[in-house]
This record gives sequence, C-alpha cells and structure tokens, in this order.
Amino acid sequence: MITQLTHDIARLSRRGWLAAAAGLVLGLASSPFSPAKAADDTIKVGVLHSLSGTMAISETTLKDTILFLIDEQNKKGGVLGKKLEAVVVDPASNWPLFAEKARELITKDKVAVVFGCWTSVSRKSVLPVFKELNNILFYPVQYEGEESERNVFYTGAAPNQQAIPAVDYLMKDEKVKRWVLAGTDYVYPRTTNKILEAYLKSKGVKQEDIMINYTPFGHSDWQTIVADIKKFGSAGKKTAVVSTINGDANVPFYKELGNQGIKATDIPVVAFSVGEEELAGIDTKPLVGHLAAWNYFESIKTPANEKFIKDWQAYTKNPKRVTNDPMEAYYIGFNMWVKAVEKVKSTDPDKVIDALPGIEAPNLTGGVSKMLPNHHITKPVFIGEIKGNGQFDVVWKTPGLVAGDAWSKELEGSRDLIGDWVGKKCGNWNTKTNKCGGQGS
Amino acid sequence: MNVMDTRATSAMLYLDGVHVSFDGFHAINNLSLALEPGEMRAIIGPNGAGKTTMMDIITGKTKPDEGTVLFDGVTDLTRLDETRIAELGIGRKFQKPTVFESQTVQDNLLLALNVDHSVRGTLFWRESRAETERIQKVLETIRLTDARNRLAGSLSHGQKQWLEIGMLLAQDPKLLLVDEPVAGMTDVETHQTAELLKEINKDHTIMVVEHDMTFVRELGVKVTCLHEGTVLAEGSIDQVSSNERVVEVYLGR
Amino acid sequence: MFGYFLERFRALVLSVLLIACFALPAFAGPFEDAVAKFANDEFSDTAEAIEAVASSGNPLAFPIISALQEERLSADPESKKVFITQADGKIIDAATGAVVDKLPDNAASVRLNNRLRRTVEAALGSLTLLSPDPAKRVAAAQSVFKSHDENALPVVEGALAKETDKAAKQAFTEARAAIILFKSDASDNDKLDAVAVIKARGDQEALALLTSAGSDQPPLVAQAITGAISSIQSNLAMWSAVQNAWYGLSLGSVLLLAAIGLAITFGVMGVINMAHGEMVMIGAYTTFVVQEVIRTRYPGLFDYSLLIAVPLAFLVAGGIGVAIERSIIRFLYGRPLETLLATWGLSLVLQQAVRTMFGPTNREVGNPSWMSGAFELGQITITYNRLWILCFTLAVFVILLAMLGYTALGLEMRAVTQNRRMAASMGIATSRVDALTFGLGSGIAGIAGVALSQIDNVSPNLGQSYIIDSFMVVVFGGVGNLWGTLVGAFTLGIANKFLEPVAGAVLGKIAILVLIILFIQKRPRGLFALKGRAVEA
Amino acid sequence: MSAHILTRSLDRAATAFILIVAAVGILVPLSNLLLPQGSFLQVPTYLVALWGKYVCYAILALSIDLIWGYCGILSLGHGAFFALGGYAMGMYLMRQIGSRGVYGNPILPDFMVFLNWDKLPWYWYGFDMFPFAALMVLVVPGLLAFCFGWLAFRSRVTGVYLSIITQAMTYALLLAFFRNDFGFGGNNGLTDFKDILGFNVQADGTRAALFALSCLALIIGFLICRAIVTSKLGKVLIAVRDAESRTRFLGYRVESYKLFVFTLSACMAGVAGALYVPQVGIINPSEFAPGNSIEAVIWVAVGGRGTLVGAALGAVVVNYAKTFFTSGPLAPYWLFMLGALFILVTLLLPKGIVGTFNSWWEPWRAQRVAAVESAAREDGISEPNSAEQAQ
Repeated sequence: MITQLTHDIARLSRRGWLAAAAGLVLGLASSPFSPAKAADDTIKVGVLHSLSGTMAISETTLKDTILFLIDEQNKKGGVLGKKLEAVVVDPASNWPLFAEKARELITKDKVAVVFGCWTSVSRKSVLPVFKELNNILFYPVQYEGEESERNVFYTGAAPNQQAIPAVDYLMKDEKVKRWVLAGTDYVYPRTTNKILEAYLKSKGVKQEDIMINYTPFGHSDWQTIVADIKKFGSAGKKTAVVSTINGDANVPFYKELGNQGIKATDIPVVAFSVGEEELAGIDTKPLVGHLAAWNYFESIKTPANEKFIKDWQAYTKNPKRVTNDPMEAYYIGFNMWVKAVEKVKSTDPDKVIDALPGIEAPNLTGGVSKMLPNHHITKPVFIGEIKGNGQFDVVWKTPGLVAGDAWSKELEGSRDLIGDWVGKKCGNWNTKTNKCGGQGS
Repeated sequence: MNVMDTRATSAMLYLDGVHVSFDGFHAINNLSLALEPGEMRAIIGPNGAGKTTMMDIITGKTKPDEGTVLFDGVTDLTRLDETRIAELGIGRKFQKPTVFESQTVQDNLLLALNVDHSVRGTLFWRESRAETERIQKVLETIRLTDARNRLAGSLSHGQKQWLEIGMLLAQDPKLLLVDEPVAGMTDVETHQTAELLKEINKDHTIMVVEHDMTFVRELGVKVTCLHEGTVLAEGSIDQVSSNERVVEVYLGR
Repeated sequence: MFGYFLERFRALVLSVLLIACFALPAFAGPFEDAVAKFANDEFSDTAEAIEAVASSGNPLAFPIISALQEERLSADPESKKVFITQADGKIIDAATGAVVDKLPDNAASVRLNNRLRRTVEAALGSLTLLSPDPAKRVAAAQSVFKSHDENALPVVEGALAKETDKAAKQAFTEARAAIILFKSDASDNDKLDAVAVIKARGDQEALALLTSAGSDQPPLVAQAITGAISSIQSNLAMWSAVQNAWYGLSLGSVLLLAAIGLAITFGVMGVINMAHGEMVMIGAYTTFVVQEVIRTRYPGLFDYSLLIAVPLAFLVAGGIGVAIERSIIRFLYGRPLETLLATWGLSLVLQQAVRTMFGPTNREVGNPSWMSGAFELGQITITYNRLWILCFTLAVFVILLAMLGYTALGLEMRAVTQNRRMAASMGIATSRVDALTFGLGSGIAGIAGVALSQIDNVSPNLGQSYIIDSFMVVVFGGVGNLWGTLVGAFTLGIANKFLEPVAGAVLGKIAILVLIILFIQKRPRGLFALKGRAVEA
Repeated sequence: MSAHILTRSLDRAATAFILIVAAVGILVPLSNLLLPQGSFLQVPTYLVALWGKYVCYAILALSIDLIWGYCGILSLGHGAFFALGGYAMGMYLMRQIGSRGVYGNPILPDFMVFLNWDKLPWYWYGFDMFPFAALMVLVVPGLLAFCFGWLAFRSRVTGVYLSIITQAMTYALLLAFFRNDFGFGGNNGLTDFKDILGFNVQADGTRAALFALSCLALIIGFLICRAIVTSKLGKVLIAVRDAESRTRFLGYRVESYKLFVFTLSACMAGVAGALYVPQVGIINPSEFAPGNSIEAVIWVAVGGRGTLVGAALGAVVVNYAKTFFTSGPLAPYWLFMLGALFILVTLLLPKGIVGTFNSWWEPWRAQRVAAVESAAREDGISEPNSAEQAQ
C-alpha cells in the first residue's frame, strides 16, 4: 500500500515541482494579514484565551467574562464616545501560538489593550511581544509573582495576597503545626511552596514538620499520596495540606480524600487553585470544611456582587453559571483600564500605562482596589470553607486590603527588589544597591 | 562469526539434528540433510512439512532450538543473522515473489548486485560499466530486457518470479535457495524456469522447494521428501515417488 | 484562647451530663437566650451557644446539636428565632420544640467552620457515649480516644463497666487507655498497661497518640512508649508494602479497564485507534447524562445510576464505534499508520464536539453510596470505589474472554482476524464482523468511562490522559493476547506504585516509560507474543 | 565530497524549489528592511517572524519525510528532537542574557535564582559559547536518536511498535522537562531572550537574518535529503520500506541504514528547533507533547509523503491554515477543521497534495514525452522512466 503512495523523488514531474514550489510561495504571500483597516469609531480590545485544547476548561469562562464586561460598557456608551470591539483569537493551549496571536492582535488588529493568558508559561511567552510592540496586557490569574513588567498589569493575587494569609489563618485559628505542601510540578506551585517553606521556617516550623510533594500535570492516581498525607498527619500534631494542585488533577485528588475518609476537621486542605468553577465538577458533600483562599467568592453578599452575578447569568443565559476569582480580577482590571483611558482621553499605551498606577476601582466584595506602582493591585483576602452546594462560606478575611508584592519578601533572591514604574521606572529596583537591574553584582 | 578449525564436512550445506518448535508445535524435528557443492536438490513435501521453516533456519530468519547448520563445511549459520548469511553467499527466493515493487526492474537488480553494501558505499556509489554490463546480462538471462524500466510492481506474476531469480543471479551466491519458483506459472514458463535453473546450476549449488512434480521430474535431480519436519525419503525422483510412506502422506494414491 | 475555651466547655458538658443522668432539671430563660445566639451569624456566638445548649441538659440539646452538624439548623437573623428541620421534614422551633408551618423567608442555615465542627463532634461524642446504639458508642469512644479528655474518664469507665457489645468494649478500653496515658497523676503501672493496649491497636491513630504522649513521661513509661512506637512502625512498614500492592492492583485495574477495549481494536483487529480515549470519555459523559436525568426526575434511583449507565455507555460508545468503523476505518484496513492519523483527527473532532455540547468545564458525576467511603483491612484502607472498579474490571475481562471463546460472534471474530479470506469463503460476513468487533472494543471503552467517571474528571480531556498508558499496556502485554493485557496492566500498575514512594510520582512514571522502551527492545512483541510464521504473514 | 552526488540530486524541479526558497529567503528580508513601513510591498516584521516559524516547521517536516516517506519509519516522537535542538539553542540564548535578567545574576538564569539554585548545573557549562551550543544542537538530538535507534533497530522493532515507543520516548522527555529539578526551567521553559551573537533577537534586522538563515537551512536540508534519496542509498531505503526482510536477504545491514537516516533526520529536526527558538522567543516542554509530533506527521501526509517538496509544502499549508482559522469567528471550530483535515487527507488524498497532483499529471506528461523517452533510455538508472506509472 505504502509503495503506491510514495514515489521516487526523481520521478516527480518537473512541472509538478514548479507548481508545488509556486504553491509554497502563494501560501506565504496570500497571508491572512492583509493589514486590516482599523475602524475609527471603535476601540479594539484583544482577548487572548485558549478556546480549545487542555486550557479551554479554565480560559473559556474568562473570554466570556471580557465579552460580558465589554457588552456592559457599551451599554453605558462605551469609552471616549466610542464603542469597544472585542477581537477574539484562539491560541489553542499552545504556548508559542500565544506569542504569535499576541503579535497578530497588536500588529494586525491594532488593539488598544489585551486581556489574556492563564498559565504563567503563556504569559512568559507573550511578554517579549508586549515589550517589543509596547502594548498592554491585563493578566487576571493568581500567579507566583517574581515579575513586574511595564506592559503587564497583574490583577490576580500575588503570593502574599493568597498563600501567606491562608497559612497565617491555619496557624492562628486552626493551630496547625505540621504542613504538607502538595502541588503540581510547575513554576507556580514551586515558587509558592518555596515562599511558604521560607515563611513557615521563619515562624519556627521545623524541617521535619514540612512535607513537600509534587505530581505531574493531570495526575489521576492519588492513592499513594493521600495515604502519605494521612500517615504524615498522624504524628500527633495538627496537620494541614496546602494545595497548589493544578485544576484538572483536583477532582481525583478530592475524590480520593473523601473516599479515604480524610475530613476537614482532621486534616484541612487549603487550596489556591480551586474555585467555584472547579467545584462545579465535584460532589462537594464529602469535602465540606476544606478551604480555599481567594480574593473573591461568589457567595460574598454585597450589592455589587449580587448585581454582577445577576447580569452575568442573564448575559450567559444560564441561571446556574458560577462566578469566580479571576473573573473578579477582570472586573477590576477592565474598569481600571476604562478609568485610565478616560483620564488621559487616549488609548495610547504609553499614556495609559503611565496613568494606570494610582487608579482606583471598586471590587465586588465591598472595597476599592488600587493599582500600585508595581502594577499589582490591592485586594482583600478571604478564606472560604467548601459547602455542600459547591459554594464557599467565608470564615475569615483580612482586616483591610493587602497590597500585592511583585517580589516576595521571603525569598533570598528577591527580598531587596521592588517594582516601581512611577518613580523609579524600573520593575526590579534593588533597594540595597539603589540600582535598577536585580541583584546587580 | 564462527569459523571452525577444520572443515567438518565436504558438503556445501550440512544440517544435523535440527529441532525447532513454535509454542510446542515441532516444526522441524531432528532434520539432517547434506548438499554437496555444485549439487541441485529438490525438496518436496506436504504443507506444513517444514520446508519453508528449514529455509528460514538456513538463512538466519529463525534460530533452531538445537542442531547444527554448517555452510561450506566451516561456518555455523545458526549463530549469524540474515545479512551476514547473505554476505557469505546464500541467496534466497521467497515462496511469494518478493521484489521491490515501487522500483524499476533495473533498480531491483542493481540493489541485488554483490557489491559494497555499506551505508557509505551506497551513498557515494556511482554507476560503473562493469555493473551495467552485469545487469544487462542478467536481464537477458531472465528475458526482461524490454521491461527494464518498468516498475517491478507492474510485472506479471511469472515475470516477478523471474525477476526474483534474476536478483539471485545478480547477487551471485554460492548457494541458492529457491522456494516454489513455478507457482502460478504457465506450462511454458515452468519449462523455461526449469531450463534456467539447470543453466544456473552449472556454477551454483541450488536447493529448490517445489510442489509441481512435473517440474521436479524435469529438473532430474536428487529429491528429498520432508514430512513433519524430518526427512521421509531421499533419492531419485522415481525412488522417492515409489516410496510407500511418501505416497501415503504426500502424493496420494 | 480557643483551646482554653474548648477545655472548659468539655468539662462543663461532662459534669452536666453526669448530673443529667440522675435528674433533668428544667432551666427556661438561659436556654432560650443561648439558642437565640445561633441567629447572630458570628462563629464566636455560635460556639457559646453550643456550649450553653450542650450544658443545659435540655432534652432539645441533642436534636439541636445534631441538626447543627447536619446543617438542618436554621435561624432568622431578625426575629432571632432558630428552627430545626427534622429528618421527616417537620420544622420545630429549637427553643420551644413547638411545630412551625414553614421557615421564615429570611431564615438561613447556621454556618459552621472547622473549629465549630470539631466542637460539635466533641459535644456529640460526649452526648452519645451512653447512646443505646452500639455503633454510635464506638464512634463516641473513638472521638474520646482522639481527644483523650481527662474529664471523660468517669463516663468512659462507667460505660466500660456496663458494656456488653464486644466492639464497643474494645473501643472504650482503648479510649480509657488513651486518657490514662495523658493523665499526669496516673500510676506508672496503669500507664504501662495503657501503652500495651494502645500498642495492640497498632494503627496510625495509635502511633499518633503515642508520639504526642512521648514528652514528660516517667522514664519507665517513656521507654515503653518508645518500644511501642518502633514496634508499631515496623508493623506499619510491613503493611505499607501490602498497601502498595493493593494500590498497584487498583491502578492496574484502571489501566486494564482503559486498555482492554484497545486490546480488541488494536490487538485483535490491528486497528490503531487513537480515538479510543474519546470512547472512554463518551462513556463518562453518558454516565453524567444518566445521573442528570436521575437527579431531576427520579432522585430515588441515584444509587442505581451506574448500573443504568453501564449498558447505555456500552451502546452509545459501541454505536459510535460502529459508525466510525463503517465511515472511516474500513477504508483504511491494512494501513495501520494511516488509521492512526485518521483516528487522531477523529479524536480532536470528538473532543471539540463534546466541548461544544457540554462546555469545557468538568461535569459532576457523583459516587453512589455503595461506592463511597472506605473500610479497614488490617492496617490498610481500602476504598469502596477502587474495590468495585477492580471487581468490575475483572468481570468485564471474564465476560469478554467468554464472549470471544464461546459465542458465535466471538468465533467469527477470531476466524476473521486469523484468516479473512478463508472466513469470507466460509460464509462469514466479514465486514459485519469487523464493524461489530470495533463496536465491541469501543463499547468496552465506554464501560471503562463509566468506571473512570468515579475517580477522575469528567471533562473533554479525560480520554487524552489514558490513551498513551493504554497503548503502553497493550504493547507491553503483547498484541493480540487478552491475557497479556491483563498481566501487562497489573505489572505496570504495581511497578508504578512501588516506584512512586521511592522516586516520586513524576520520576516513577518516567522510569516506567523508559523500562517499557527497553523492554520492547528485548521482546519486540511484548510479554506474551505469538511466535512462528503466522506472525509475519 | 563527490560532486556527482550533488549533480545527481539536482534535477530541474529540485533546482526550481531551491531557487524559489532562496528567492523568498532573500526578498522577504530585503523587503522588510529596505522598503518603507506600510508600503504595499513591504513585508511587516510580524510576518517575517511568522513565516520564519513556518520555514522551521518545513525543515522538521522534511526530516520526517526522509525517514517516513523513504524508509517507512513513522516516528511519533520527532518533536522531541526538534525540542532538544531548541533547548540547546535556548540554553545559549539564556546564557547570553547575562546580568540583564530580572535578578541581575550574571551566571544563573532567572528561574534558577528564584528556585534558590546556588550554582549552574554541569550540563549548562559551555552553552555560553555559540560554537559549543551549535554543536550541541546537532549532537544532543543526534545522540539520542543514535542510542534509541541503535537499540530499536537492532532488535527489529518496526512499524506500529516503533511508532508507539517513539511516542513513549517523547512523553517521557515531556515529563522530565516539566520537572523543575531537571534544571531547564520546568513548565515555563526558557524565555525572555535578549541577544543572539550580540544582535538583539527582537530587532528587525536580526529577525530578517534569522529568516534568511532558516531558508538557507531549508535549502541545505533539502539538498542533503535529495542527495540521499537520489543515491543508491535512497534506493536501499525504499527497498527497506517496501520489503525489509528481502533487503536483509540481499545482504544489506538494514539496521545501519535505518540508524543512519534516523540519526541524520534527528539532527535536521534539531537544527529546525534551534532556528525556531530565537524566532518564536520561547522553548518549553509542551514542544515534547506527543500531539505536536503527530501533527508534524500530518503536515507530511497532507503535502505528500516521499516527495520532500510535499512535506515542506504541507508544513506551510497546515500551519497557515492554523494561523488563519485560530483568529476571528471561526476560532472555536479550529479543532474540528484540523481533525477533519486529518481524516479527509488519509481517506481521500492518501498521496497528499504533491503525490495526487503527480498522479494526475504524470500520465498526461508521459504521453507527451514518450518520444523523448527512447533517447533517454540509456542513462535510465539515474533518470527512471515513469511511463508505466499510471495507476
């Protein structure tokens, strides 16, 4: 069979070669990027989220969120008298494709701002593009920190806005003495656990009371690890699990926890990547009492939140559609961008970037968040316990808003660094040497 | 490779006490056989008698469980792989004609030529007059001169059989193993094949496996009848075909 | 602060309880005030309310606290009234016990956090030490074993003296030992006896208790404790090997289940079906749909949802399999590598189709009650869902073997795979057999999806995570041999689980892959390879 | 090198292909750099980067076609060699960042600093020197392919089995590179590059040069493949593909042949990866994903396997389609289209674009050139006749 399919190269017709080569050239030449005429009466907003592939599970909702926010804004008359127009692309969970699509959005579609990315690697992949082409990226997901870039605004939580308060809560209110740091083996859990390990040690926790465990993406067989946690937890000290396990692996993890009978009253699990959306796929009854730390929960009762949920469910025509923390991060970020644009009366990225620090926008939990010079924002931190209906019950919150640290104070390499795009115009200002450019030498 | 100190036998091919079994089925059972240099031997036997398996053993495709297979009196073939055995000078024609169907007749012969077979050799190979002449000669012998530029896959069944014999000639081995060369041939072609084999036999030792008794008779050589993996009878065609057991298990009454 | 509060509260509960055994004095005002505190929606008030209610001796105390635990206690923040929704749906006023028609509109269930949940458990534990139900007494004794609260000692000893149930007696003995071990004024001899009792229990709880009791004990006792700890530890180490073996079997059964359909389509038919994982996914989504229908229409049938889903998943996935065979695969027989590419394309289409239909997020598939929870076997925990999956897998395997061996279709399948032309000339409709064989393989993948929905995500990506593992199992076991698949799956499962504690999950998996690659070099056709000339044909 | 190999491999069609690629490789960068921005004929920089990516994919496709189209080895793990080449280049680029990283550490890459690595792991030594890194681009994939092939081909793992273990290989590497302990940046991989050989990787000039270099690499790769497939070695490869054991019985050491092309192909894939990384700006473990390797095989199938030029064409066409369909309203349906493409090509276009084109074209041409044929007969070995090819 194969023999018929292939031919000796030399037997190829010469014209065939020419035609094929011509085809190659045509393929290159007739690109989709015949420079689009940017309509003058709209402001284009890029939406860079995977709609297919493995990350679609998380990112699709954020695409809908931005479309929803744009829709709401247009109902109010748009921005600067112009309607907003969303340009949606699908980077298909493929990291290099993120860079390619970002380039396309900025160069071809001439968008004024891009809302996008979920994973750290996708953000890292588009970073050089945003720097080179000087545009704005709003990034809505909690991440590992250690970054402050001029073109990026981080509206998700930095580690000090999620991990550290959660650990504080467990130490103070639950008297936890022994810690399991369980995570998926990638940068966010690695960094978060590094920070937490340093933080716990500074609080006098001994090395033997910390167990660190990493699993591959999409790990589905948790028997051994859950048994290990159980064993670790039976040393006579109150034990808790701090989970940075990535989305997909959580369902089998919690199912195994429930089945092996680890109750929240014995060994509570506090998670940083499990929100309303993830819980929608699990029967939460055996998980009641396990915790999550976020800057927003759907169950928080404020007028703004109730309106947001109602409008969102009406927009998606799905009365059961849940909301979650990254959505709120977009809500804040989007409104900040709108305010900044209206302040400088321009969508020019340079002007908007300079205008953004200091801009305040209400969050959905009753406070007002502020964009900081390091391009992170102030947020409240909530600890929620899982309820039987797949929602969270807030059991603790920080007294005020917590300012996001771009650089962790717990890590040796970044202790002296700060990001300051207002005064110092530098993302990695060293406060010891008073120089821009990291630790220097 | 494994070369013994002295020639253990004068035979070109010497099988002694060979056993092989697949999952408990004894395909070859205490088989012993000797082929003298320059001899042509016809092997007959019913289906499943172990004819093809025997060829597999000689060419290194199957390793026997026990027994000795000596080539040229000195080389133990059971230790070598197909390539090494082919290099020693044993050529094989398969039961089902196996030629390189997507290449031309000429290229098939070119590939079979007994020249440098290393990767380097073939990469930097260039056509030489001597090779062209060899190919020309083989093409004439197998009567495919006019079809030299046709794809082997487009040949008729009989032509493919011949091409494969031609490839054996180009390979110029000391010993030719020919498995059912006339299957699917017309009477005329069968006759021509017999003539061809006799011609080849002038400088080569040949072992022919064949069902066609007319063809075997026409070859007029010593015949060995295999049954259940062992030699049932050996001798001239008349002796064998009159053997009681052979008649019973193979030829039928 | 909290710990102090808990101690004080426990003392109160127990002392009151002791009094309550003799007489039930009726307090009126303070009890109602206490109950009203539940309506304040403050954790500290709730805690005080629990304390007050539990110590009140009021007959409503037990119903209130157990309702609180089961989230049946609701409160109206304005009128400060608190209500219990009873198991039979009747609603009573918690303060008075009077029946009410319905809950006020703004009544919300009283919230708990983990701290309160523990308080509630402790309160209920103390309240149920004398329960008439032996199972409840065991549970109560075990909660005392964990809390080893000195104040409970008189009740435990009293209960122990009267106890007739064997399990409960054992539990009380252990609870008593735990208390004595922590009691500062207990004699050395008592403590040594206690250590012996706890050592005999020999599980992780015992180890935890002994470890935390290790400090400031008399030297003799400390020595005994150290001995007991090391004895329990070595015992547990032995059990952990058994545990690993069980985990391995369990993982092996999952691998087998995922791979067995592939063993048919790939092993028997030679079709490399990269969309096999998607058949598993379709089975899982079938389970989801079945459960949705049951949840909305026939909630009583929920425990049977999987039994209903199994045949349906087989039919749905099998039907799709037949459709795929008829529309794509039959044109590609004899071109295995192209089948691979086409079915890979198909898998992308199926994934995206499911994503479009059901949305990209995980769907909830619940565990029926008989698949929830775990039981202890010696010192290992066996979860019911894993156990059932193992049994289910073996059942599927046996049925499949029987089917191939003894039914007409099985005979025809084997005939067609061994010699298609001969089978055709014997009057077997080979194309029908092909379609049915592929349908069978796909249908079994669908069944696997039902089982996997119990332990894994039900998302469009479900199939992807199993496809490579499935191929490894089939190739490792030897193509065309169901027994090979069985042995392959369990070997890989067990090897993986013994490697995981040593090397970690990631390295363990890499090691397994490398071992398979090396193994294939040694035996290019797998563990149970067919030999002989037929293989080459 | 013998000149005859080159002359033999360059028939007019191959020459035409090379000329076209060369023209693209020269004109596109020139247009990008010399013409005024926004002019009709100016190729914008983002297109240069995008097309550069396509050209790298074309080299990868070429390397797959060499082993699959001509030798019948279907590797579902070729993305691994591509990624390894990419990592070797990425490590060089990473070292070039020097103290310009966010932490300003002159030796350690950023990801090592924030994970508290105190010194550079030994396997990072030498990557600050371009010649060493360039050598590693060839050596690392080549060595892996050699070891893997040496084991697999010697024990005669063929067909589907080989495909599946190549998949296992790339999957194992995927998991390994995901591990942060491995020292290659884990899931984030290597990114945020600054300089290559002292030139800013984001400068238009560098991009243009990289594009031209990729085209040059495509031409060289194409020439090497052509030289192989038109030599007697090429005939042996096809013989191995069509009847492996027959080839053995003719006295060819099949495993050496397979090992040779497999290793060569891996080196080519490595070069493609190395050129890809500075143009795309990131290399991370997802390049090892088995799906990527399968997709690359599809490019070859779409273009027409065993045609070389088809493989390059297929890579460009499929990736162009991907670029086109992942934007705009069609975005959610992209996977439907990719999947359907896989199915339709295998069902309806089993010879791919170029192969199908030829099978329509050849019979017609055959008649036309029949007269010329007889004259060409005598040198038939190097110029086989295709008159009988009508199928």
